Amino acid sequence: MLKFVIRRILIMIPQLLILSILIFALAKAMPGDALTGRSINPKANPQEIEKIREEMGLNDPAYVQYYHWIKNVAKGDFGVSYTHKINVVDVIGDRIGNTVLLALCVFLVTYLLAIPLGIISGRYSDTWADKLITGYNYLGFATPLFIFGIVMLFVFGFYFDLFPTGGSVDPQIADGTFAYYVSKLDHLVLPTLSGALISTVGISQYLRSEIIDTKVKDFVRTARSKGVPESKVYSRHILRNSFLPIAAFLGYEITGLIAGSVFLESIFGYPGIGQLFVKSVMLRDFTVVNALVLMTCLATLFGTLISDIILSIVDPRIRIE
Amino acid sequence: MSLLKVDNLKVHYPIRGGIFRTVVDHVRAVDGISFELNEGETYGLIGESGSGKSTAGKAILQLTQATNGSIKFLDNDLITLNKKQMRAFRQEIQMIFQDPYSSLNPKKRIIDLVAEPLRNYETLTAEEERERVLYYLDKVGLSPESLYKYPHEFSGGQRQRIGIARALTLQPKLIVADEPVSALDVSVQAQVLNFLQDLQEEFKLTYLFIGHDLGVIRHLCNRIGVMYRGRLVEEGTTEDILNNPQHIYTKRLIAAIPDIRPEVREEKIKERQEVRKEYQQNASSYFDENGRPFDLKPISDTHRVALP
Amino acid sequence: MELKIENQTHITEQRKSPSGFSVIWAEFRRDKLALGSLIVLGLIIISVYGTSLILDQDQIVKVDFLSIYQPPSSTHWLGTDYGGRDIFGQLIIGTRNSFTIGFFITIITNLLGLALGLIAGYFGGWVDSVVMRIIDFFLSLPTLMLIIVFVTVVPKFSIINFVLIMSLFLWTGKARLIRSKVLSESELDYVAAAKAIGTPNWKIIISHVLPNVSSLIIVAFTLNLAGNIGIESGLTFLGFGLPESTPSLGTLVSYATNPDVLQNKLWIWLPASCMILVLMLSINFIGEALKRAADARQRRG
Amino acid sequence: GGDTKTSTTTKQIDQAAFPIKVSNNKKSISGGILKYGLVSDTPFEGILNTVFYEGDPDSQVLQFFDEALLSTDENYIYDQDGAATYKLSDDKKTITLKIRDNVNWTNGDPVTAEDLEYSYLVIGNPKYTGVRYDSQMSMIEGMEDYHNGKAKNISGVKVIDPKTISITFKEANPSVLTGLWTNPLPKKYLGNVPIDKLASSDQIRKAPIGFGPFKIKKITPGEAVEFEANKDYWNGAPKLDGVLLKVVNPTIATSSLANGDIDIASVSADQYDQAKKLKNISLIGKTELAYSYIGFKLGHYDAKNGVNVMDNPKFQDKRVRQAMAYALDNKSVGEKLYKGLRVPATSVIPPSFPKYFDKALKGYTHDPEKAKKLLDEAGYKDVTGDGLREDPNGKPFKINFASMSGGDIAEPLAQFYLQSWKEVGLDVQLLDGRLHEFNSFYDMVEKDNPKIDIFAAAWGTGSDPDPSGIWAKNAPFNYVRWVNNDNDKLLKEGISAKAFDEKYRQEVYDKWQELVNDEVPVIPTLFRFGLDGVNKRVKGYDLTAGQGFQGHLQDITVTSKESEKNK
Amino acid sequence: MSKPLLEIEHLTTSFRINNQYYPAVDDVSLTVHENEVLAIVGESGCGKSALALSILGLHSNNRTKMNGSISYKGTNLLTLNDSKLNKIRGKEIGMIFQEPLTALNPLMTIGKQIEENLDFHTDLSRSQKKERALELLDQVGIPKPEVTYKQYPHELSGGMRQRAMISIAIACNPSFIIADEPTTALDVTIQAQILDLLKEIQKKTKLGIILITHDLSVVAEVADRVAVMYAGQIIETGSVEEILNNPLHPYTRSLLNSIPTTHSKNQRLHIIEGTVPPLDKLPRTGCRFSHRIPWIQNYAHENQPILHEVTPNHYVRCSCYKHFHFKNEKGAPIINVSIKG
Ligand SMILES: Nc1ncnc2c1ncn2[C@@H]1O[C@H](COP(=O)(O)OP(=O)(O)OP(=O)(O)O)[C@@H](O)[C@H]1O
Ligand SMILES: Nc1ncnc2c1ncn2[C@@H]1O[C@H](COP(=O)(O)OP(=O)(O)OP(=O)(O)O)[C@@H](O)[C@H]1O
Ligand SMILES: [Mg+2]
Ligand SMILES: [Mg+2]
Repeated sequence: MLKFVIRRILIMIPQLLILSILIFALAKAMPGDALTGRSINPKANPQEIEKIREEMGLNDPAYVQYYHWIKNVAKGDFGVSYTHKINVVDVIGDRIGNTVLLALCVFLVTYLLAIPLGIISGRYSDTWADKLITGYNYLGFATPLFIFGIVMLFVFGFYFDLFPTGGSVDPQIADGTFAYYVSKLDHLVLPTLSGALISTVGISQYLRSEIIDTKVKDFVRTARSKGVPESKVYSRHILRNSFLPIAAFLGYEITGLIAGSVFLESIFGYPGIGQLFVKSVMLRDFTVVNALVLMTCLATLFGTLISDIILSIVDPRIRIE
Repeated sequence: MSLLKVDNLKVHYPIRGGIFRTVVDHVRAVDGISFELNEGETYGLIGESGSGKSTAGKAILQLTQATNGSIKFLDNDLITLNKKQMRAFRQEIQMIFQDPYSSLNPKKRIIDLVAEPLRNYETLTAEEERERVLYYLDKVGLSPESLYKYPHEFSGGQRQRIGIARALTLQPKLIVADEPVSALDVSVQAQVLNFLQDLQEEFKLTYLFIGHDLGVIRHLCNRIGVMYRGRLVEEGTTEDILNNPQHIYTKRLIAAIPDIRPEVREEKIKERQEVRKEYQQNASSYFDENGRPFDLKPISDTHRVALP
Repeated sequence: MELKIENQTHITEQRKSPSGFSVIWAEFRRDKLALGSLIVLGLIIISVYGTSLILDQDQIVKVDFLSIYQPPSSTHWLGTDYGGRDIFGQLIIGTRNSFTIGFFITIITNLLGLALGLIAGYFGGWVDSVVMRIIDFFLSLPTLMLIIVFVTVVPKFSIINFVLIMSLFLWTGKARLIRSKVLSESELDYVAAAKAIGTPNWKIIISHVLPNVSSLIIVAFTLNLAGNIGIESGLTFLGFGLPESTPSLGTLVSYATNPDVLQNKLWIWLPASCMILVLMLSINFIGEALKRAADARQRRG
Repeated sequence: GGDTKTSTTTKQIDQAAFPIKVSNNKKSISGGILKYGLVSDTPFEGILNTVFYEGDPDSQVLQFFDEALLSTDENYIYDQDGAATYKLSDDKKTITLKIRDNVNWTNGDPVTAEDLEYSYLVIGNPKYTGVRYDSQMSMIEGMEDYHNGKAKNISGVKVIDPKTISITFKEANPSVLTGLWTNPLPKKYLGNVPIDKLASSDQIRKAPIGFGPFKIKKITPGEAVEFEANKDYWNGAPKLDGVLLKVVNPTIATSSLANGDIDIASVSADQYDQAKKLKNISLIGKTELAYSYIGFKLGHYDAKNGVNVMDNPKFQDKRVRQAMAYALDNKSVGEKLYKGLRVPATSVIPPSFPKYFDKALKGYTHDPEKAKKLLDEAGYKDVTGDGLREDPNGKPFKINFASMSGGDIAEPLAQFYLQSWKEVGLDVQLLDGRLHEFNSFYDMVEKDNPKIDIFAAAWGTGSDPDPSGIWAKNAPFNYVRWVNNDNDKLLKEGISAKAFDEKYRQEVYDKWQELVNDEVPVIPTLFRFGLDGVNKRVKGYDLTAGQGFQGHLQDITVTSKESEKNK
Repeated sequence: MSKPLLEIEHLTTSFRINNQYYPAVDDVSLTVHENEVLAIVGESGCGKSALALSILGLHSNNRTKMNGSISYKGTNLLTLNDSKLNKIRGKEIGMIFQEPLTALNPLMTIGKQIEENLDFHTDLSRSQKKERALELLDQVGIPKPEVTYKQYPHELSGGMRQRAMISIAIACNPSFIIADEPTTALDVTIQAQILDLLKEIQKKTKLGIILITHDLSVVAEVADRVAVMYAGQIIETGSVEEILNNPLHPYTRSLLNSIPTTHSKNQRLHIIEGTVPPLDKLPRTGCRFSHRIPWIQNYAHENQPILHEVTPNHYVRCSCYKHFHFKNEKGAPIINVSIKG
């Protein structure tokens, strides 16, 4: 197992390296740099800006810049954000907590919803309940997340005034108090629900078809021939086997969650790394962009690793040496 | 005259592992077998599942890469031939596959399936092609209407006959038949076996017949080789093997064959128990310290056994 | 007891399980929803592509200050947007553009996935390893982020570029799917049989393996197509979408980000949203029917 | 134009549409918390220091707890009402500031002359990477030596006593009264942080101090800042208990105003329709220090010699430029597209400089006939009969137009311009068929990308009326690369010692504005209103005096405990 | 002969194909006694599995219709609801399937799968259950029960899996076992072991067994009585000696004759022409085998063939057997070919 993990981690290195080159090249290919926009102040001195550029190494050949960058990244130093003037790690650190929290909530609620829905519509396929759920799934497929989010925001945030409409916490509440955490949760409700209600769709639909497939497998018939009651046939045989492919894909969920938070954070004014990313692209804050892309990629890779480990635990056919 | 001479043939499949997916070990699917096929005879290869029968057959057709050894067909070593030279021999050796359902492409019509080898090797007009295909279809007893049908419109036996027709179009000398009847019902199996015999006569074919049903092998073959874990443990004429099995594995195999006569039931069970006892007592003397069967040693002109 | 098979005519009462189009057609006849969807989709596509030939895109995206935010009327069937531009025209052209985008993304990703999936699955071994590594690599990428970065990098943001960028990241799933199917197909004896009769590899891939994965491809294609319609809407929302001079369903839907439009000017975003919904649903239903037709077990009894 | 007339014009423009201050006759309650909405789709960066911040969101946070030592009058000229008073030497080269005695940092330390000196030392330091080291900075005596590491101190910045400091310039320049740097840094508080670490230090990011009417109580990074009253504020304790600043997404700003989540927020044009229906807020507005324009690329910037070279033949004929200006209907754009939140620009000095804005200029009003006539005269005629004009040589005359994306209105606006030019027979195309995102746009414009023929952009002028930074022959920001002797002469005169005479300066700038108007190197298109939605419980919010809250923040009150809701 | 355990009467099981029901098991009546092995043989697709699954009601309800009666120890299984059937499934009647790999849950250890049977039919404690499972594994001849107990199906060889399958089926000491082609997927050597094992268990516990197979030699080895199925019907039934030594129905005779034997060497085998038609194409009147023996005149077949008792307990359907003969290459009849060559 340990050997497997080490091997997988070793494989990640070239992956990340390739990605780092790619993302670095892309960042360089973007028109303008972090200093382009400064010229908007007519009094700013262009020679000075040029000097800063020189000093920041923005005029070095790309490979030199890359070398410096990757050398530092290897040490865990992603450089200094051009716009925030502090270490990228700190910029991200300020926000990642929020995003992780949001992603976690979306993730949890998604599965809490998707699994029962999937089970119901898979087990009772072609009944009205299944049709209802499938209908919801179709609608969910067709509804863009951002539209749904906005509608949720206006209906529950503004019209009914039930939930806060922006931010991650009520700023007037002191950190660490009970009310503070309640407020954090309160702020999470709308974005979480919006995200989860949409992302539930794919999983429950997938689970449904897995269950329908597993239902007719031979070993299910064996279980029935043993006199196992129907409910146990499901809980012991069908469901466990149907969850496998979902577990296998758990690791890749991270990419989806990040993409989801980009939208959710923009809609609900929730300060996290999704929003940070969009802004950093717009402001050409390469250090932040690069770091975020690398980080999410790393997170996905670890996600898949964990997912594989989980899978190897649940599925005895997969052996990790 | 020997048509095919297989000498010390080995096929090892690599098992990959480690960080860089390097080869850590091999599956010794075929681990050094030697036998000869004479023109016009039927040679049976039997053995339990996984003993390397199919792999040996595929290696002879160069469908899988042999690791070692030589396969001499009319004195040409097939293993050393390059792709182009091999092309000529492809026509000479053909194969019939086990599963009549998966060995015919379900999306192709019979005419295309049967004409495919012709198209690969010759340029014929559509008319000539049709004639040739019809000729062979007739040989295997299929009606001309079959031409434009799809495989799923045929029964297993008919499909197997289509597969045979396809192999015949290239007028091969040797046909490797890999369990051609084991997926068929007895009723259908009989059809195919009859055909194989008819065609052998008509086209002077030599068969390498792979199977695990001794009844079928016995019915068809002149000589039999018994495989076990990638190696031959016994080889001889059908009589040698059936009436005078020497290797413990062969004995077990023969004892295991159910008899159609209900009255001999008790005898069979006793026989099996005896063989089992013998096996338990001195199986190890039939294998070397690695559990690998010994090399074949002749015990008569026709009969060779893997004894120490 | 020499027995000779005589003419076989009396036994040719064969198992005639229907194939190809007849199965699909039978499935559609059985599934009224799918048939309806097919008709609806056909009508939409014909009318959208037909009408858009007549419509003048320049005229539609022409800014008209005299008719800003007009509700639906006889001159503007679906009203106008904040630039005084006709929503109906934009809807037609937008549907055309979005459908075209979705269609081409689907085509490209499927072709790419097909080519790589065929090669990897058929040859196996190190070829397969390499392709799978590449696929794994792409799967672990933060796709949305990279797409955004790409969009800002391309000098000219046109439909073609957009299609190419999206395709770059979306082919992997298809390649995986097709590879695994090809892998199992290649293990079937008919491939070995074709090799044995001397058919070259490329020919086996094209004429043997490909037709047998075609039903999977068709199903994947339709279901992807449904997902790829309106794929640009999210980017438009984030501010990385197609320019407004290239109307798309995404652009129209994105207008709803303005709360005023969302609440009070339904005519701007609702038709486009419905269009996305209808297109996706009907394509989905068609895809599901095709899937059932391809997979005997799911066929409705 | 004269000063009196000018100011009335300004008032007309301002007040034609919106009041400049809130009127609230209700009785104030004591204390209360004002909820300020920072309208931005991205969180503020949190560089809460005048020397280091770059983004507008940060400056909005800063205004509550920090300020400059000198305050300005409505013309953005320094007056004597701020935390310090000043005196200009007779040769106008030296300005001496005296900080009032009761001006203290919120941590209790007094604001001293050394604090101001320190901010100069930081800005001039070679390690400083911010944007405050500008041309005016380098005009301070000894600054360049210090900046190049040749001197340890700036000879022109002298601390006379703990509360008095003088700054001497190499030449007399009236800009000293509008653009002098007067934001001190709390030296004692920051003193031991190395300069290159300042921007990321906790003293600036987590616990910044100022000497404004409020002080920071709590920062929720990126989303909110809570302020409490600074009872020791030199100009009197503020009447509010505190201010809560919240980042509000632009798409929901109006809705947040409506349900009383925030009391004050800026309102953009696309939200205006909604905002004006709200009964719980009043809208107040003021023209901003900015104008939009369409520029003609007339040449390129010769970086080696540091001069602009006007060498692009395409628009050398000023009749073409004029014609293109006449073709545009900016009035409709302002009224329809911007709902009246923008008005046609007549000059390149915005009316927010009442003194220097030349109200006599009419600018180019919509007149397609005249445009056609001018083009005909210039020889640009449609010889092929396709409705589009060819150049005098009969070759197709294609113009590439670069425009920036951003905001809802950018796209139809660009389309409208194209349409308008097409109406007079000019074939103008959007560069690359799309709008360009901010960075790419400026990247191309700065580098004189030859694909660009004309471009639409905007200038924020800052509070210094001197236009040299954008217009001088050697100015890299002279994006249109317009070179003109009269122009250079007038610009020089505008900042000469003589120009300390206001009258004289006004005349110079009037002449200059007329010159630009006649030559049309750029077509000024729109002046803009900054519009704020203010909850009806807020009393005393006023945009007249200076910028933002400056000068009256401590006097703002609320008249009810809770914000009014739109019900 | 001892008392009947299972009596199937006029069982018809129909499947829905294109919204119409077609019987796959057509009016089948069978009796199995204690300590008896009844073999059901027939070509692929003749309805053997359909019959087996009908007994325990394992067909999916919404696509299947069943008529007739299946009385097990006096209760009609067809009238029971699922929860009552569950009391019988596994406890009273065990079932063994053909493909042991797919018939075992890949994610459960062998031990757990055996214990599952005990879970629902006994109140043994955990350790007792384990003990019982180990005992069962030992009983079916698994060399290291403790190891196998913890293994997963994919870790076992085909023979081992089938043994595990059997130990599941006999876990609760059922009095009846249905084995649906238990050895078809196995090598001959393994097949022999499994058959011996079944026989052995039966001897010990006096089980009634229905053994489904298409291999007549297997029948010869283990069965007491034989029922030959064709196209959903039983066309011949009798003791194993009767059926194998004195087959009457043309189908049975053809079947026996197509088996290659030592004596058939270099001879031609008999072949049965044509195939069993699919369910929805099956003619439901007359002798269903008639189209595969076209040289037997029509008059020879009954219109509604019934089972005739020819000798005691030897039944054969349709009187065409009286006229059946093999034919030579000229189509001329050969009467009464000896069966064992
Ligand atoms: N492509 C392959 N890669 C790795 N191992 C293989 C491959 N093909 C076969 N083997 C292994 O080689 C051994 C011999 O297989 P082969 O198919 O020749 O057996 P067989 O005697 O034909 O068995 P059966 O009777 O089941 O057909 C088996 O252990 C099998 O798992
Ligand atoms: N669930 C079902 N739905 C529809 N038809 C079915 C179903 N199960 C079986 N059949 C059909 O019923 C007939 C009998 O099938 P059955 O599985 O009983 O055959 P079998 O004798 O067991 O054959 P094999 O030897 O191949 O197992 C076949 O024609 C089969 O196609
Ligand atoms: Mg094989
Ligand atoms: Mg069966």
